[in-house]
Amino acid sequence: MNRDPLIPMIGVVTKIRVDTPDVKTFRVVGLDGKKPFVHIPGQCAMLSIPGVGEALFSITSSPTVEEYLEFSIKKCGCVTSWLHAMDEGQQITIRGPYGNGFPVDTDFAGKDLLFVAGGIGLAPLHSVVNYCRHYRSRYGSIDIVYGSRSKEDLVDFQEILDEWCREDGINVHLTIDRAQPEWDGHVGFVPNYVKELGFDTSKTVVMCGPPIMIKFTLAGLMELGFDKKHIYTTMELKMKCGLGKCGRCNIGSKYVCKDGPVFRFDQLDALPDEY
Amino acid sequence: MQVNGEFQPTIVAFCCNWCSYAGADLSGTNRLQYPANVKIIRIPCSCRLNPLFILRAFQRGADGVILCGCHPGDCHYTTGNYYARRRMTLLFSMLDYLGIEKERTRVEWVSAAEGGKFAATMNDFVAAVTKLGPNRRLEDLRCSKD
Amino acid sequence: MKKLPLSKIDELFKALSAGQKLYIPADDAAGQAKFTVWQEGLALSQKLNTVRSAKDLFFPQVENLVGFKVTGKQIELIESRDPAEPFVLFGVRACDARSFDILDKVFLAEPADTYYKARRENGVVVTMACTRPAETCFCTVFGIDPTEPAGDVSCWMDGESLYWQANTEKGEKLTAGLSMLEDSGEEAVRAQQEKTREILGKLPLKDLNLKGFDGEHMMELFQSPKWASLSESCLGCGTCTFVCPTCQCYDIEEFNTGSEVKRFRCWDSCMYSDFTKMSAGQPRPTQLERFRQRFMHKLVYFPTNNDGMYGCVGCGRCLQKCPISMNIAKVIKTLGEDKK
Amino acid sequence: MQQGLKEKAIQLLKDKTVDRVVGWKAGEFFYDLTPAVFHTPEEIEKDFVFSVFSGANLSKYLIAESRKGGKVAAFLKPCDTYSFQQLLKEHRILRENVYVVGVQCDGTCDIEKIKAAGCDGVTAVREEGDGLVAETLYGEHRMSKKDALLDRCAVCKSHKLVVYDELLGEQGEEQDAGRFAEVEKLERMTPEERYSFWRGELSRCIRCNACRNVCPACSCEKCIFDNPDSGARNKAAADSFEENMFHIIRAFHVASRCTDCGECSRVCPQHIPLHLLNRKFIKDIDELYGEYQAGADMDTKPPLMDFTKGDADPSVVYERGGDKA
Repeated sequence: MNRDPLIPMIGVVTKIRVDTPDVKTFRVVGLDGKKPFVHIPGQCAMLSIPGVGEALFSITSSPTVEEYLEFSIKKCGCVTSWLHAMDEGQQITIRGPYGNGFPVDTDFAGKDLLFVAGGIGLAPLHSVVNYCRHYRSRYGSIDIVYGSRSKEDLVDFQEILDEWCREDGINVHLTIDRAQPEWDGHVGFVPNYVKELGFDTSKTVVMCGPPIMIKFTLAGLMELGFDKKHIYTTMELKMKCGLGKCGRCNIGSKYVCKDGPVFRFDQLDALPDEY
Repeated sequence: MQVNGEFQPTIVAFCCNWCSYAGADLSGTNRLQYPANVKIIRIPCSCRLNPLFILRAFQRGADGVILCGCHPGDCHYTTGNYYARRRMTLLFSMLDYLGIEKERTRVEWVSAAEGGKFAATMNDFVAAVTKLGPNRRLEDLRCSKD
Repeated sequence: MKKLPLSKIDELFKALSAGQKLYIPADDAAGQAKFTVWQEGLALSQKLNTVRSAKDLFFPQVENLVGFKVTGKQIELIESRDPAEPFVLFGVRACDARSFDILDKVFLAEPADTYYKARRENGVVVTMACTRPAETCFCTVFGIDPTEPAGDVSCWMDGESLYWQANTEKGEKLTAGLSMLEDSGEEAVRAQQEKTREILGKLPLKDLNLKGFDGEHMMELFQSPKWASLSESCLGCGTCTFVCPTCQCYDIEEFNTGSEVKRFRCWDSCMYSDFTKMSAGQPRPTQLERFRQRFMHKLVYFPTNNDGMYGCVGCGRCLQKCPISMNIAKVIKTLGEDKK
Repeated sequence: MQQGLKEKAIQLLKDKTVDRVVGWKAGEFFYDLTPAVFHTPEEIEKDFVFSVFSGANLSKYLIAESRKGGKVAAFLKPCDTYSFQQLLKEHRILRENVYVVGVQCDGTCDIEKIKAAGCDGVTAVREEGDGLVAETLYGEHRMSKKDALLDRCAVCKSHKLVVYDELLGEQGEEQDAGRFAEVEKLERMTPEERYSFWRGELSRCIRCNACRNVCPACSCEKCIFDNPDSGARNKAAADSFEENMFHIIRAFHVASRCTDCGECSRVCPQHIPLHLLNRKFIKDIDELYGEYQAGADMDTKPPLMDFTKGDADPSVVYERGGDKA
C-alpha cells in the first residue's frame, strides 16, 4: 500500500487508567506490541475510532518511555466520550506525531524551568516534565505549579506525590480552587498562586491550561517581570489533517498542527488573536 | 436481495405503535403469512415519520417503503395521521416528479383489529415491488445490499 | 511550434484519448461548461471558462482515503484509493494553470499528499490562450499572461488553426505521438497575442493594487474595521470556495456503509460555521471572522508562507458566482484604500 | 426610480424615522450589486443603487437586522414582501423595528443570461425603449429585456405589495403568468424522462448551500444538514443519492412556507432550476388542498400545518401524473 500520511496505523489500547472523574489515561501500542512512533515532548497524535471520528490529542508520555504512548484524555465531545466508554484491548487508529514540540534540547537546555498547568492542561506538560526528569542534569531547577478544581480533578495525582514531589531539585506546588476537608495544601486559583510564589524572572515558563488561566497567569508573570520570549504555551484548535493542508487550524499565517502547537507568547503577539 | 437467482425485495414497513404494529402482531398470532423480507420499524405515530427516514431506508437498501398508521380519525394522538397523510402525499408526489417509481412507496391505514389486512397489504406490496425490481434510482452505491 | 487545421481537431482528440482519458471543456445539456471526458462527437466549449475550475481533476470534491472494517474490538484497514490513471487535461486557461502551482505549494509540501501527487504525475496539462477575456478577468494583476499560458503544452486557437507548443518533457512526449501536427511559424500566434493584449489593457480590474497585502501588514489588515461592512451580507455559503481554483481546504468525513466505514475527504469551506467549531469552543464565532479568514488567507497568510505568491489567480469565478456579489476584487479595493 | 428611493432613504435617515437602511450597494460593475446596510445620507448618495439588477431579496437580512436595536428601513419589491410577511407570520422578524418601503418592480435581470446571449466582456447596460443595449469590450449588443429577465421574473406571480409602511410607485395586482407551465411540462414526461432530466440537473450540484442560505424560508438556527446529531449531515454529495436527498429534503422543509420568490434558482452557481422543485409542491398543494400563497396574509395556516378530514389519501399520487396517459 502506497501509504499516505493521512492513512493511520492500527493501535491497541492496552491499559486504561482512571485519573479523575472525567479524565482517563490510555496506553497505546502498535499491532506489533511496540511503541507506534518516536516523538518529541509536546507533539500530538490523531486518534480515531472508525465510524465515530478522529481527533487530535497531545501525547502525555515522555519520549523516554520506550514501550508505549500514553494519552490523558478528558471527556468532552463525541470521540472522547467513545474513548471513555471503551475497554482495554480495543483497537483504535493512530497517526502522527504532529507539531513542533517543545524545544527541550535547545532553548530549555541549562535553564531553570517553571511549569504552570491547570486541569487537563497537565497532559502535554507531563511529557516534558518526565523528559526533563530523565535527563535531569541538562536542566536547572524545576518548579511545577499545578491546580485543579478539586483534589479529585488533579490528573496524575498519585505519580506527582510518589515521584515528582520526592525528587530533589523539583518543587511541586499544588493548589485546588475550593477548600476540601481532606486537603491540607494550598487553596486558590493558579494565577494568584503563581504571583504569591513570586518566581525568579530568569526562569523559562511552560504553561498549559484553560484559556482563562492562561490569560491571568500571563498577566501575573508580566507583573513579576517575566519576558514573553521565555514563556511557552501549547495551543488547541480544530484539526482534520494534522499536516498543515486542510486549512482550519491557522492562527494568522501559522498552522497549529505544523508550526505549533507550541508557541512562545512573543510569537503569538505578532499573530491575530483568533484562538 | 437475490435468493436462488430470484429478486426478493427488501421492504421497510414503518408501523404506528397503536394500530398497525398491533395489527402486525395480530396477523402473526392468527398465523397469517406475509413475506419475511418485510422489516417492521415501530414508530410512536404515523406522523413521526420524517421524510428523511424514508430516504434513509432507500439509501440503506430498501426496495420499497410502506407506512402503516391508524385509520384517519382513529389516531391515538387525535390528529397525527392527518398530518402524516398530507406530508406523505406531497413527498410521494415529489418522488414521482423526480422520476422515482411511485409504486415503491405506499401508505395504508391498518387498525389493531386488522391482522388480515396487514398481511394482505404486505403481500400485495411485496408483489408490486418485486415486479418493479431492485431500487436503482434512489440507492446509494456505497451501501452493500446483501 | 506546431499547428493543425481546426477541421482536424477531432482527429487530435481521438489521438489524445487513445491510451488515456482526455478531458476537454464542453457544454452540458443546460449549457454549463465543465471538463468532460472526450468521446466521439463531444465539442469544445466556446465559453471563456468552465464553471468549476480545473482543480477538480487533481483535487476532486469527494475522494476515498481508506476504509475500515470493524469487528468487535478489531479494526482492519481496507485499501480504497482510486487507481491513478494517466490523463490529458486540454483547454486549461492560464489562470487555472497557475492555480496548480498554488495547489502544489500546499499538497506537495512535505509530507506530500500522495493522492494529489499521483494525479499530478499522471496528468498532462494542455493550456489554451485566451482571446476574449471577460470584464471579470484580472489574472494580469498576479503577473499571469493569458496569451502565453503555462502548462506542459500551450495552445492558441484562431478561426482556422490550432497552434501547439510543447513546454516540458511531458509535453514533448505527448507531442511525439501526434502525427497530424505540422510544423508552423509563430506569426499568427504573435499577431493574435498582440490583439488580445490590447483588450487586456482595457480590462476594468487591470489596475487592482496589491501593495501592502503582505506579512508585514498582517495585523493592520486583520484589524481593519472594514471587514464588518464587507462581510455584513455574506450568506455563509460555499460558492466562492467551491468555484475557486485555489481553495484547497478539506474535511475528512466518514460514512458507514453497513459493512465498512469509508473514510473520505471532501472540499470544505472556511465560510461554513462548523469549519473551526470544536466541542471546546469556536475561534471564529461570526461570519465576519470566517469571511476575513478566506481573504486574509489568499492575500496575506499564503504569500507570507510562500515567498509572496498570492493565493488568487484572478479567474473571476467568484465575481460571477457570488450570490451577493461580494468578492476578492472588492475586498482588495476596499482594504487597499487605506494605503493610498 | 432610483432617485426616488435614494431621496426616501435620505429623508428617513434625516428625520430619524430609522437609523439605518437596507438596500443594494454599487459594485465594481453596473450589475454586481451587494445587499448592504447604509447608515448615513452620504453613503446613500454615494453607493445606493436600485436597478434591474437589484434582484436580491432583502427580507431575510431583516431577521438579524430587526434584532440589532434601533429601527431599520428596508426596500422590498413585491415578491420580497411575500417573504417578509411569511417571516413575520413565523415570528422571525420583529415588525416594530422595521420600516418597510414597498417598491414596485417590473422585473429584474439576470446578468448571466445577458452574457449567454453573446455579450461577453459586458461593461455597461442601458435601457432603450423595450430593449437593452449592452456595451462590451467587443462592441455594442442589443437584446430585448424579456430575454434578459430572471426566470422567476418572466413568470412573475404578483405585482402586489402585501405589506408595507409606505409605498413608492403604484400598488399592483396578482397575475397569472403561467409559472406552472414548466412543472406541467415535466409532469407530462415519462418517469424515465423525468429521472434523467433531474439527474442531469442535480448532478451539477456542488453543495455550496447557496440555495439554502439565501432562502428566506430556510431560517433555522442550525440546519439538519450541518448538524452531526441529525444523522443527515453531509458536506458534499459523495453519491448521487445524497444529491437527491439534499434537494428533496431542502424543498420539503420549505413546502407550504415557500413563497416562490425564486432566490434559490437565482443564486445557484450551476443554474439548477431549483424553483421547479418548490413549485411542484406549491402546485400540488393548490390542487389537493385548495389554492394557497405563502406570505399573502397573516391569518391562514400553512397547508402542511393544517388538515381536513376529507383530505385525499396518498394513493392519489398513483392516479395522477401525466405518464398515465
